[in-house]
Amino acid sequence: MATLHTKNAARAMMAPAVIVLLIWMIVPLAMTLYFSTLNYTLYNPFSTPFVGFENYSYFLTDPTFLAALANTLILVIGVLAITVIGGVLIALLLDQEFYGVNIVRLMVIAPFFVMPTVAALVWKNMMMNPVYGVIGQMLSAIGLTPIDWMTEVPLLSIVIIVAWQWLPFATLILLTALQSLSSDQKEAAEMDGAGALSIFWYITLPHMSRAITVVILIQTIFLLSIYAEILVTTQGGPGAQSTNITYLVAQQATSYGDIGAASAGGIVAVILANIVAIFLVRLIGKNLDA
Amino acid sequence: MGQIHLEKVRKAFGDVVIIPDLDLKIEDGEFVVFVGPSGCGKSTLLRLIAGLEDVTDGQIVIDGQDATELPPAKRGLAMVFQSYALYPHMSVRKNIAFPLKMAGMDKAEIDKRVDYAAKTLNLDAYIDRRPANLSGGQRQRVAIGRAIVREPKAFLFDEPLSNLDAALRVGMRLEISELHQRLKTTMIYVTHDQVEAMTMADKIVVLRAGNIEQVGSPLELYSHPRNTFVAGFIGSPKMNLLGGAEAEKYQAETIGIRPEHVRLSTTEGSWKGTVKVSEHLGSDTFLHVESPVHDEPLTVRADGEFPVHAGDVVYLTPEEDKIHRFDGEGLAMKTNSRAVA
Amino acid sequence: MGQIHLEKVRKAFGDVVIIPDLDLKIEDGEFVVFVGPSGCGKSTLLRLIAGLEDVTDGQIVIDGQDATELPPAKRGLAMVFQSYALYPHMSVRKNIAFPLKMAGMDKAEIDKRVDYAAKTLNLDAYIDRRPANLSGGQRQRVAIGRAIVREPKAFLFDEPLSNLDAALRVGMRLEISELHQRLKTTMIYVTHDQVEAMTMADKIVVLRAGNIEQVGSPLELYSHPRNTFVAGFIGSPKMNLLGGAEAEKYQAETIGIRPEHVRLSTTEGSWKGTVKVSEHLGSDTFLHVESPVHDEPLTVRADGEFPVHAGDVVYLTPEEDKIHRFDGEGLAMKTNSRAVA
Amino acid sequence: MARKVTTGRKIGTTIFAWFVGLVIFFPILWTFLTSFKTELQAISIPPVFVGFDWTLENYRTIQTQSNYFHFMANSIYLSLGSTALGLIFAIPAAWAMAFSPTRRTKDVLLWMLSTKMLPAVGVLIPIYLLFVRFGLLDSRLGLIVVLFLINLPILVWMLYTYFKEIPGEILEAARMDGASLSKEITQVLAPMAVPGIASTVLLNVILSWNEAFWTLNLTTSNAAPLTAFIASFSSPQGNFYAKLSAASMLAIAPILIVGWFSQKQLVRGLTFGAVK
Amino acid sequence: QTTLTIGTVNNSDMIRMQGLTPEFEKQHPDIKVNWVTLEENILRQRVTTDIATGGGQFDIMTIGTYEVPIWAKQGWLKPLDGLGDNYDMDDLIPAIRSALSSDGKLYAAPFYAESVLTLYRKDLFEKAGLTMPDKPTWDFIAEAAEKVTDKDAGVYGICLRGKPGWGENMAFLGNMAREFGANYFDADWKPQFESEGWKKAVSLYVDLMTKYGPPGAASNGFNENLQLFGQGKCGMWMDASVAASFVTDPKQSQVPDKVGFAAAPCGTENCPNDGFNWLWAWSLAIPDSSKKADAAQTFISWATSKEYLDLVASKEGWANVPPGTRTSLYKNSKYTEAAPFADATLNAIQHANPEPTADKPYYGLQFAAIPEFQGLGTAVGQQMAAALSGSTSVDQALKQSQAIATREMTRGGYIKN
Ligand SMILES: Nc1ncnc2c1ncn2[C@@H]1O[C@H](COP(=O)(O)OP(=O)(O)OP(=O)(O)O)[C@@H](O)[C@H]1O
Ligand SMILES: Nc1ncnc2c1ncn2[C@@H]1O[C@H](COP(=O)(O)OP(=O)(O)OP(=O)(O)O)[C@@H](O)[C@H]1O
Ligand SMILES: [Mg+2]
Ligand SMILES: [Mg+2]
Repeated sequence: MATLHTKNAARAMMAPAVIVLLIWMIVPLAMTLYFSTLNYTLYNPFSTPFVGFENYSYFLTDPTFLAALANTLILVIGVLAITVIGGVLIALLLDQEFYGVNIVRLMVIAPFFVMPTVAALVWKNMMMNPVYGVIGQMLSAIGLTPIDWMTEVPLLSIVIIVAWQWLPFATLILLTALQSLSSDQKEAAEMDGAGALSIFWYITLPHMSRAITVVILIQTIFLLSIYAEILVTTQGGPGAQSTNITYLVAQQATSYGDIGAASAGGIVAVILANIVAIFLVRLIGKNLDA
Repeated sequence: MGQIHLEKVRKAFGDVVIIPDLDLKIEDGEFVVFVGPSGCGKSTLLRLIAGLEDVTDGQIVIDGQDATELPPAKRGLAMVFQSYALYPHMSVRKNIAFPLKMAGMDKAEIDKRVDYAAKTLNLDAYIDRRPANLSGGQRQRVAIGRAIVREPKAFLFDEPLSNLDAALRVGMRLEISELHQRLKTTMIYVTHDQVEAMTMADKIVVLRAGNIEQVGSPLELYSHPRNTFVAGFIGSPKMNLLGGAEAEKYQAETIGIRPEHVRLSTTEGSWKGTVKVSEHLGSDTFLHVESPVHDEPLTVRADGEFPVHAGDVVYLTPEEDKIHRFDGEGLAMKTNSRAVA
Repeated sequence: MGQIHLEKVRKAFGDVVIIPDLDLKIEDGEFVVFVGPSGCGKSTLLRLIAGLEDVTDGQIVIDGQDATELPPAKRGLAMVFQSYALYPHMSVRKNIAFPLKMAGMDKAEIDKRVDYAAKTLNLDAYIDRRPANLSGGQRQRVAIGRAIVREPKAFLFDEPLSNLDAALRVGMRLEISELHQRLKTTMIYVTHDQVEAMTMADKIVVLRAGNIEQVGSPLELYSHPRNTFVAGFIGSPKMNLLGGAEAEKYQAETIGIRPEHVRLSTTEGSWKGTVKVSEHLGSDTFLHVESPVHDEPLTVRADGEFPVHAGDVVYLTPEEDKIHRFDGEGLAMKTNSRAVA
Repeated sequence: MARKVTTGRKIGTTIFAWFVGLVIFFPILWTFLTSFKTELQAISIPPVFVGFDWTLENYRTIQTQSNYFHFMANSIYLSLGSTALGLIFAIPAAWAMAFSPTRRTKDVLLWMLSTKMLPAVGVLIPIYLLFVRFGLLDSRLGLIVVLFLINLPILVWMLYTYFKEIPGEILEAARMDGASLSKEITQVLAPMAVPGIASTVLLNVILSWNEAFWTLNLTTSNAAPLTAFIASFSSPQGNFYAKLSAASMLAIAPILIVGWFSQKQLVRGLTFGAVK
Repeated sequence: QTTLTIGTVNNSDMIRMQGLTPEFEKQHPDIKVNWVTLEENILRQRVTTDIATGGGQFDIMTIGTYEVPIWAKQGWLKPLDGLGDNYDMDDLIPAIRSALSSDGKLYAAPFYAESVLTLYRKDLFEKAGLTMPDKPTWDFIAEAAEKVTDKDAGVYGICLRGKPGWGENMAFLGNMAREFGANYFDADWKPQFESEGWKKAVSLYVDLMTKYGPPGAASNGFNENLQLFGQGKCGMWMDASVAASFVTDPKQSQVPDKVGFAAAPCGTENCPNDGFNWLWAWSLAIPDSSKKADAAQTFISWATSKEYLDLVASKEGWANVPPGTRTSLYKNSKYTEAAPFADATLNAIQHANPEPTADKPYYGLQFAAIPEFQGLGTAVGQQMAAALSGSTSVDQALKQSQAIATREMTRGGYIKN
């Protein structure tokens, strides 16, 4: 597979994708970097004096910045935990023999097709509303006080909504992984005297580790930039309890109209994302030989 | 101990009967080889014994105790899979230790046994590697290691060498034979390799479509095949089976003569023929000879180099006393009577 | 035409030199087999000839024309891959027609050629099936069909039979040999199967670590191995190689004797030994005998059944004129002189 | 496969699995039911499940208020357009990565994925300004390009992992058979990878369909897809649960149905080479 | 033919207007109207981005009294000087007209306007033996809230906005703080959140809502409260005057005939504007970038005219005409009969005066018409919601708010240091 000819061809074939992505990354990034040094607000776009690092110090000293950072991590980790653990369990369930397995499968994967905004609207209004929401009404029906999700546990609410959307994704990948486990290995373990739990722990779970890594990688990419769900439900509040970095940046742009600060925030977010990326690459390096 | 008796064992997948009523006694310490064409039920039978499949009917008795309903783990058998089924995420040590860990054995004892097994199988040097970093032969040994640490009542092997290359296969074959001599544990071994079956077995079980065609020692099967199926199946290259006039000479429906039991000459003999293909291995020469006595070419083996080539005329003389006679149903006939001709 | 000359061909992957300076002349119409241990560079060499890899240095001359820089498609060679590399989404017909279509041949001519190839290879019945619905042997034939329709200058085969089971392998081996006899096209064939190499080749090229150890006809290699490596590599079971006192008797550093060239007796002979393992195939008996003359067991073959078993004492007598002598560098020595003793 | 599952156990599993499935599916089911209620029934306490007067009123209202089919057509254009464009770029790139890998292939792949980590809002204004400059605002073309770019990394990765499964020997065989590079890709690789490409297409269509940031910010009406449609029903003044439900159902129904019908494909492709 | 693209919020009056466009197109066959209806937040984000970057996507934008002065000052809006002779600009309620004008030129035409009202349940008041005064005080409200509350029956004494946002809870709280005599900023643009008035207002608000409010009040906005009130779960509700038409509509409400209307409550002796500290008008404006300004003016003229009111009345009944923009509407007996809340609404709007005063440097009542207010107000709103949900104390929330606001105002260059 490796003559000079094919190597050159390969380079040429890769070039278009790499180039467009490079442009897509560099042009806005350069503009963002440039804007991040200007005092540029949407309400006065004509006078944009150069202010150096002021936007950065403004963004980084934002009293909600640290909270947003923490929330971002909680959001990502929380959703990952729910989807991976839930995904494994549901995958195990779907791998069993039972009546209507196909229908249950369809029901389980359905949330994956729902737009994030719709998911957030439906959950916020029809599930989690303390008075009209189904959850609230069910709690009332059994004599409990309904939880006011969006104010009492705003971050958890968002984690739940996002996890609901991503659970099918995790489930599908993990199910495929599960089904690809050779029956030989399970049988060998059975012959070796392992019970169902031991088989799961020593054989099945390690077998799925690669799939789990992929789930983590892909989801992290999407979870770092959660925005619509927050906008629709809590708008980052109460206080900054459910503000993540992305939302914080968005707020600079949309509610303050402060493009300078938003750009600085964007750059900060890119740096943070890259730190996460490096971490992820470390994590998956051995598990994902590309 | 490792006595395994199958009594009227029957296995059907849905409506398809794979094994119809099979009886088989395997005595303690025997090396039993199952052979048979692909799909005849060898693996299924092994899996029934292991407990990885339920029998549809009948009983499996291990050491005098009914094991039909026992789960695999409780039968005290160890299995070596064709794919080896090593645990890819565990080191060699952990792989071998796994059954012991599952049995709840204490750490020190496990280590002792694993080390011993590893030494026996020459695996010490690789003990911390993962299976992915081992060669085929080494993997095979790990699979065996995992089986022997448990000191099982019997070993079950399902075509354990079929994934190895020819040279390695010879080596591993000898290793398994030696292992059997050393451990004296019952072994049940599935293969479709002639040489393995002949060289390793104390007892060969020839299966066809779930039925036992013949059970016996390798040489018994070689010298006295019970029917044409076994005759054709055991021995390589295959026995030449002739019908028609030649068979009638021997008052049989079919006669069989092995390639190594035909004398070759370029000048004279019973059957005249033309060489279609000649294969010169140095140590042997195989000739595929077209002859009026049979519509398919006859295979003949000569020791050493026999310098004939495609198109040459040769004469073949079967060794009279090595001729096998079969009746209309393909069953072997008692004595090898001389040709009347 | 199909003359292929490799001149000072060198191949390195990065810093690792796989093939250091190799010269080889393959004449038109020859059936050349490359053998050698795994990883020695057989496939690499074949791929260099095919143009699927660039040479690091040197020239590949096909029919007198420098092809070193030509892309695979322009070299006029056809390759049959180990995995067959059939196009799974195309029918047998389309698979075979593909190279012709790529060459821009017109429809009618393509059909004619494909039909002819399919008939030749007995593929007519499957012509509209997809590869997935074919057996291993049939797939193999399709791969060959795809190669022959192009009427290439030479065929390249990379272990084409290694994915088939033993029985099928024998059949396909014969088919390829016949094909060669019929087409008389140059064929280069990679294998690690002794029997294939010996039976099919006009000329065997033995490779070790990218170097040619010996080139010659199968019987030449069998009878006159140039060195201990070739001696040990050609022939199955392997030649016994002995050093020390026994070798000195023959004024050599090492002597070699093939298992089939040792006479066996239970009563008398040159070397006394104990049977370690005995393998009774019916047609042959292989003994692994431990003897003071050598620290590893000696392998001996007896024709037919030789009724000894592990632990029995046997006597071995090498056939004097079949003894190979090697010097300190492992090179064969001219004449087989008698033992002095 | 090996041994029998007892009927009792199977029934137990069935009940439990259905329960889990229904819990997960419930929000969608509830939305579906609500979309057929009147506004007052939609917020009635206790909630009614099926015993209400099913009405199509909400759907009718929605259709008179905004032209659903216009939005849907745009969603289709955008998701298919960006996917088609994506394939044109991704297939060659994935071919190169899978069949002529270098030491940097993995880095390039991860770099591509990392471009997806840019927070979109951070670059909204730059992109908006560029769109103004090039007159791409509210044009399908502009959005197709943006959606194509944001999904390209995923596309390349999926195809790459899929192509890697295809034995290189087959492509070499094609090369020996005289196929040019473009024939090698279009006549051998692509047809063989059809299942993989199909699932890639499917995932990309879903992601594009559901993309709600750029589609909202860069369109006005001509190119506005269903995400904009939903934005006009998400919390108007007054009671809106029933109408919101109906609009939600309309927005997700096409992709949900497509997804359900082709879930096998989706599952196969989604694994991103996670499963060997 | 000209096609106008109109960006608008998805409020019911606008949707009704959208439904009536064919009438307009019939009258003006050369003009086609293309509606872009979006949820309020998204619309605001879209139009702001568009107008600030000169995107030119819209010919008419629906904006409020907050944006008009700011955008007019930037020169982003076209003055509406071609509305036609029949338009009768003098008929616009003066407070509204002044809120939408800059330097005497009208920059946006009001489509509907609102102030704040106290809505209450007459039946529950009767049962509790209470009478709602014309001008209630917060003391009375607190007392009434306590008496009306009956949590077992699912009735909460008072419903107020809690959802964070400058146009959500801050609209109400800004208003309430003013009723206690406090502003957002002092004459030097120093934020005033730690002043007495704010403390009193917010403490009372949190206190009332915790004791007598519905669950989840911190996420209740206009709609949630409307639902609650419509289902008879609220004793009182102070909110935008448009609420009146919804709660009296039998299709949307289960208590259409049990609602009473009163002025917004007062916290201090002489509260400014008689407590009516809220003025909002959704208005139609033309961005300077529009190339179809003439057609756009034609449309605006139609949509905000008296004739349009008649048209709605003829199709949907008088109760449904967009309120609060024209004096003549409130002189129309057909309207006042059909809309029991008409007087209260007019009264509220007429009393709301958004002009700057000596101690209030900004334009606007429940908001300050400066660009920074949107972000600042929302951030402060988040603090208030946090206080309401109990995750922080009122003092702490106000202190935080003060800090946030000071930071923003300093960055905006209002506060010099
Ligand atoms: N789970 C199953 N369900 C249905 N049929 C099965 C199942 N397992 C095996 N069979 C069938 O039973 C028959 C015997 O299969 P088995 O694997 O035992 O053959 P085998 O002798 O091991 O063949 P091979 O030499 O190819 O391994 C085959 O026809 C096979 O198709
Ligand atoms: N693309 C490559 N990059 C680096 N090393 C390679 C590459 N391809 C082959 N090699 C190395 O070159 C050597 C020769 O490989 P080759 O495949 O030619 O061996 P072979 O003789 O065909 O072996 P086998 O009998 O196992 O097929 C091996 O050591 C192999 O690891
Ligand atoms: Mg089998
Ligand atoms: Mg090779």
